[in-house]
Amino acid sequence: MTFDEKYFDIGRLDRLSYRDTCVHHLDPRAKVIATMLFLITVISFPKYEVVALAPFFLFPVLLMTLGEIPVRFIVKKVIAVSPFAIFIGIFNPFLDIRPVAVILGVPISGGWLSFLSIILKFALTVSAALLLIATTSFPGVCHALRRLGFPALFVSQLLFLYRYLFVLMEEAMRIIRAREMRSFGSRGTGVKVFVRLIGILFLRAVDRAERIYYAMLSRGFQGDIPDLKRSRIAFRDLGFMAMTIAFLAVFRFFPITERIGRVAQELFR
Amino acid sequence: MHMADALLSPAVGTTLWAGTAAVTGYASKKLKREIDDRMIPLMGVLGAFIFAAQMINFTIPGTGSSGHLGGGMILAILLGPHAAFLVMASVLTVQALFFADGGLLALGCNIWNLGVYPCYLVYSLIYKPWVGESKNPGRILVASIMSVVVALQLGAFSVVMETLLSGKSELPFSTFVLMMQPIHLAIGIVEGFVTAGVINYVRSARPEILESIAVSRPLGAEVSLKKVMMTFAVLAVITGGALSWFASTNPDGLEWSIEKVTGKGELPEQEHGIAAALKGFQEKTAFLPDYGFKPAGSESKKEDASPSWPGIEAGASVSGIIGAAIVLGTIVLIGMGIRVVRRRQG
Amino acid sequence: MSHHIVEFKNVFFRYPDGTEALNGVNFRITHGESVGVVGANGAGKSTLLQHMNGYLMPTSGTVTIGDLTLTGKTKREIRRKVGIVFQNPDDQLFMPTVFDDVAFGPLNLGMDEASVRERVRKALGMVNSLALQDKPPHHLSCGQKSAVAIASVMAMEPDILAMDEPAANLDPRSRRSLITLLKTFKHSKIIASHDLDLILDVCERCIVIGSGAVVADGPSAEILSNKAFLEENNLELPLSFQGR
Amino acid sequence: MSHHIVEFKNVFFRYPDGTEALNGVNFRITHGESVGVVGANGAGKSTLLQHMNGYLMPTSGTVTIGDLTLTGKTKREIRRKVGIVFQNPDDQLFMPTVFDDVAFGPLNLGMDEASVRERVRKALGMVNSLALQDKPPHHLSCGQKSAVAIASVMAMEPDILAMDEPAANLDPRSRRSLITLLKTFKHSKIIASHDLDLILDVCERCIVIGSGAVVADGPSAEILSNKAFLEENNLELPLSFQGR
Ligand SMILES: Nc1ncnc2c1ncn2[C@@H]1O[C@H](COP(=O)(O)OP(=O)(O)OP(=O)(O)O)[C@@H](O)[C@H]1O
Ligand SMILES: Nc1ncnc2c1ncn2[C@@H]1O[C@H](COP(=O)(O)OP(=O)(O)OP(=O)(O)O)[C@@H](O)[C@H]1O
Ligand SMILES: [Mg+2]
Ligand SMILES: [Mg+2]
Repeated sequence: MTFDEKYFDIGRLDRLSYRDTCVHHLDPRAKVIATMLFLITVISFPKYEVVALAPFFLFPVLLMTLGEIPVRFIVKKVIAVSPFAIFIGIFNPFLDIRPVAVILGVPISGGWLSFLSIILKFALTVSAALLLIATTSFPGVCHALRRLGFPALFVSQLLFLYRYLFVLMEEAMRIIRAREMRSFGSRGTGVKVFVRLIGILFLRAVDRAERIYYAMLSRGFQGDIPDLKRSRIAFRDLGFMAMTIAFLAVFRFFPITERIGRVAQELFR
Repeated sequence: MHMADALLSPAVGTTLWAGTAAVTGYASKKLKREIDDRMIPLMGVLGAFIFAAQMINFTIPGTGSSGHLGGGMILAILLGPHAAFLVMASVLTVQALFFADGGLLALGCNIWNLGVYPCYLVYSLIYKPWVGESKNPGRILVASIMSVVVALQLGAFSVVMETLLSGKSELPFSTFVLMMQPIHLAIGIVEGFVTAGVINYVRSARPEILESIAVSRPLGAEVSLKKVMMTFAVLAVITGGALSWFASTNPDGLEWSIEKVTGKGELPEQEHGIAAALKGFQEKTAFLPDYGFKPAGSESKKEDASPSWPGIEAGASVSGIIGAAIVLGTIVLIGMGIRVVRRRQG
Repeated sequence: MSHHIVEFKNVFFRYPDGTEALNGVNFRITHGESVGVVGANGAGKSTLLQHMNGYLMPTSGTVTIGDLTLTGKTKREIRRKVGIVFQNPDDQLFMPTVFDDVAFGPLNLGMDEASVRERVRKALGMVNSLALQDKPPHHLSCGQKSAVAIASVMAMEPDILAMDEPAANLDPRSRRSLITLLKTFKHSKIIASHDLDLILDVCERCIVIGSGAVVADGPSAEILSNKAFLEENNLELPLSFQGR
Repeated sequence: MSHHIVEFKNVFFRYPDGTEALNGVNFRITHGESVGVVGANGAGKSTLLQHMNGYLMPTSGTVTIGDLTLTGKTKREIRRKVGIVFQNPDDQLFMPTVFDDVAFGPLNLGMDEASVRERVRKALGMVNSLALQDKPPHHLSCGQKSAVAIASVMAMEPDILAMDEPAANLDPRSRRSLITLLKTFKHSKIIASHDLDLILDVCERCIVIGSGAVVADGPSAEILSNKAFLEENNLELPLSFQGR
């Protein structure tokens, strides 16, 4: 991914989080907890499990459609970050070649199953994380973390990081462009200039932090970032949590998918 | 080398989460007591800086895609260990959330690998003792390279261990290590150069800035080796304890991969414990070609398999595949249905 | 009301790198006055403004705000009285949403939730930006950011308002509404700008800075129409005087 | 000399986040023309300028510079012809001293040392900043930075000069000398600015952008004196027309 694409990507994700849908209106805490439970549930399936993972796609699909998040955007992002997991997983089919099942006469090795399982888990976990941001907004997640007991210092720092992420990335982007404009071919883009560039960016970041600190002081800052409590857990948040937990529990502990398959098979026999 | 959720088992994931949460709490507490207010925006902005810098990373050939411009080391040198750790933790959090780099469960691992090692361990044990108050560029260069290399090696090794302990990958220990360590050696050397370059550049261009940061960093010097070692010992005990607790309640693949790590490098023969049971079970199922066509209702079978491998029976059967297809189809239909209804309303 | 007085007495300031940015600045601004600060690039305008609430402390000389002389101890109190709008709005909008940002000051003043909301509403209303309140600042345009930065300072209801180059980057209409807004602000205000037409519109008094010292101080209409004098100081007649 | 022509044909541009910044821009600038681009905040001026040397590539439509159509392949060559001065001078100055910064471009063009020095001297002289050459950019005032940023682009002797808000932080005299400088620059130039008086002084032709499209294109004197039309587009009469 190029710099611009990366930058615009987070900008886009961020903009999505300011939409106005029922999913966006849920309390951030409920969404954070639900997402964490979802992740743990998905991850807890053993390594050869494939079929039982299918129903879990309902969670991201519901968030995506009810939250009006473009499917293609999420899919593209999931694919963009997949290399590491695929790279590690792709060895399984070659290393674990014991057949564990024969389907319609074709033997299937354990390696392929576990690889497929990694891919499915990957798609589920990554899309869940992206959807958390896309439906909650970064500040929302931060406030949730704060309320869930994360240290205040860590959270306010995270908020500053988020705020200046965009400013500094834009700054970096413009510096790169300026360098590009006056570099021809590979001249001027070596490590030496690169180090200077990083150095300049660093100095500016420090200067900026100083000015921000002044701005904070001039508005009465005394060491604590104040916080207006703006959200309360409502009935619908509890409902959302309860439904998520029930859904996760049912599909984690009962092989429903397979049973559906059997019933279908019976019907068509 | 961000760890990914999909490669993790819950035991490993939650243990490292607990570990990093503990360190985060510790760092916040340390800073809160002694912090200068001006550190709060500084930390946030420098976190954003690390991001921006990592994105420029692409211009250096040979460092791979997801840049990690020795972020941890630069910050530790400039801000001191506690602040640097918090900044790294938030950088990685943003990465997990916005780029899905890693993932939320793997965040614990990633903060541990890329935050704890450089900021606490390597900074206190290598960089600080070596460089001290010295302003000698040569010394800074050598120390930076050493530090970044060691930190990355530790991080890479941890990725190997975390993956193997989770038991989702079949990669033998030795192969995996040989894959990870040398790449990170190369990356480390480049990053070490850049780290030293930036530190030296900043030192020469604006010495007053470094000093003003250093002034608001009374604790940089105060971190003693003893304390660091103690903290690590305590964390190691906690981690070990938690891991073994998880291992005993939910041995999913753990002992099997430990055996793999310590024993033979090639495909291991799994002869005992859960692994053996599993193998027997697989053999039973694998050579029954018409297994999938058995009528439904084998309730009892599912029951006895469920504690450790609830799904293996379903895992490869034809009915499982049919079921999955129906379920996925339904989900897609639900999704499209909602879209259509939405569009009508809108 | 002595607390709206600003007085610089023989103020010198040297940057750590040795640049002598202020070389004996003297002036006194009384309650309700509106003063323009003009001068060449590098004359020391921004440096001067940053002394007004102790971001920079004089190397020698004294700065008095109301009854308080600026020292390390009085800084905090002085900062409540003087609201500064910096040149770059990005430095000033540091909270994740516009609402949070504007609320930051009032919350730090220890106000209760309802009054904070009221203040925020009022301040954003002043700059016609109520609709932006849930947006994150990084999704605003340059001009919108400037407006919100002004609101975030106004929400503190400062006794004295200081602004550094507030109209740079605004389109002509936004600039015009800023001028209208500034005219309605009744407390003391100090505006540093190269936009002499804006100074002429908003400030009845004008201080000309040259090489870190006050070169002229008097009614804007008079100073800003003295062509020869202005040209000596790297300035020129306001464009509206130049005609075509 | 066809190589100084700039042509936009039905150029659309959408930022990856979905903002439609340009919606079918059409114009043609011939050799030696000097064109002002004006419009409200967020109208799309900066976006348009960034198409001139391929920092942004049109989503659809074509941009032609001289004989070359802008594509991934011709970008590099086009960048030699078109020099852009950005809105924020800080983004443009990334080397440790003013001299190094101005020398950066010529050095990358492969010139020998003596000619580089000559170029730097000439470029800095043009903006009256020779005295600053050993200073680090971060110790300059805003206006000084703008001047140096202009010099760093001038040192490359571009065929076509594009400037985004060049006068924003300049003091009136530096602004005036910039105007003089621009008048002496004989090649094609395109200037985006909110400073309508500057446009009127420097550019005989003026393009008004509104919501990413050309709303008017014609002689500056004519367009910039049409009060009703200007006000529709968030602009107003140049100050020198407004009088007192
Ligand atoms: N951080 C700094 N370190 C050293 N010198 C500085 C610093 N900031 C400004 N200066 C110098 O101090 C002098 C006054 O600068 P100042 O920023 O106050 O000028 P200004 O009147 O605001 O100019 P402008 O109109 O360009 O904004 C200039 O010579 C400038 O180079
Ligand atoms: N990086 C970006 N990502 C998304 N949208 C952008 C980006 N940059 C600009 N825009 C949007 O594109 C539109 C045109 O912006 P542009 O910067 O070209 O305006 P402008 O005419 O230069 O305004 P100004 O006078 O304030 O400089 C605006 O709506 C702006 O919000
Ligand atoms: Mg200034
Ligand atoms: Mg612009």
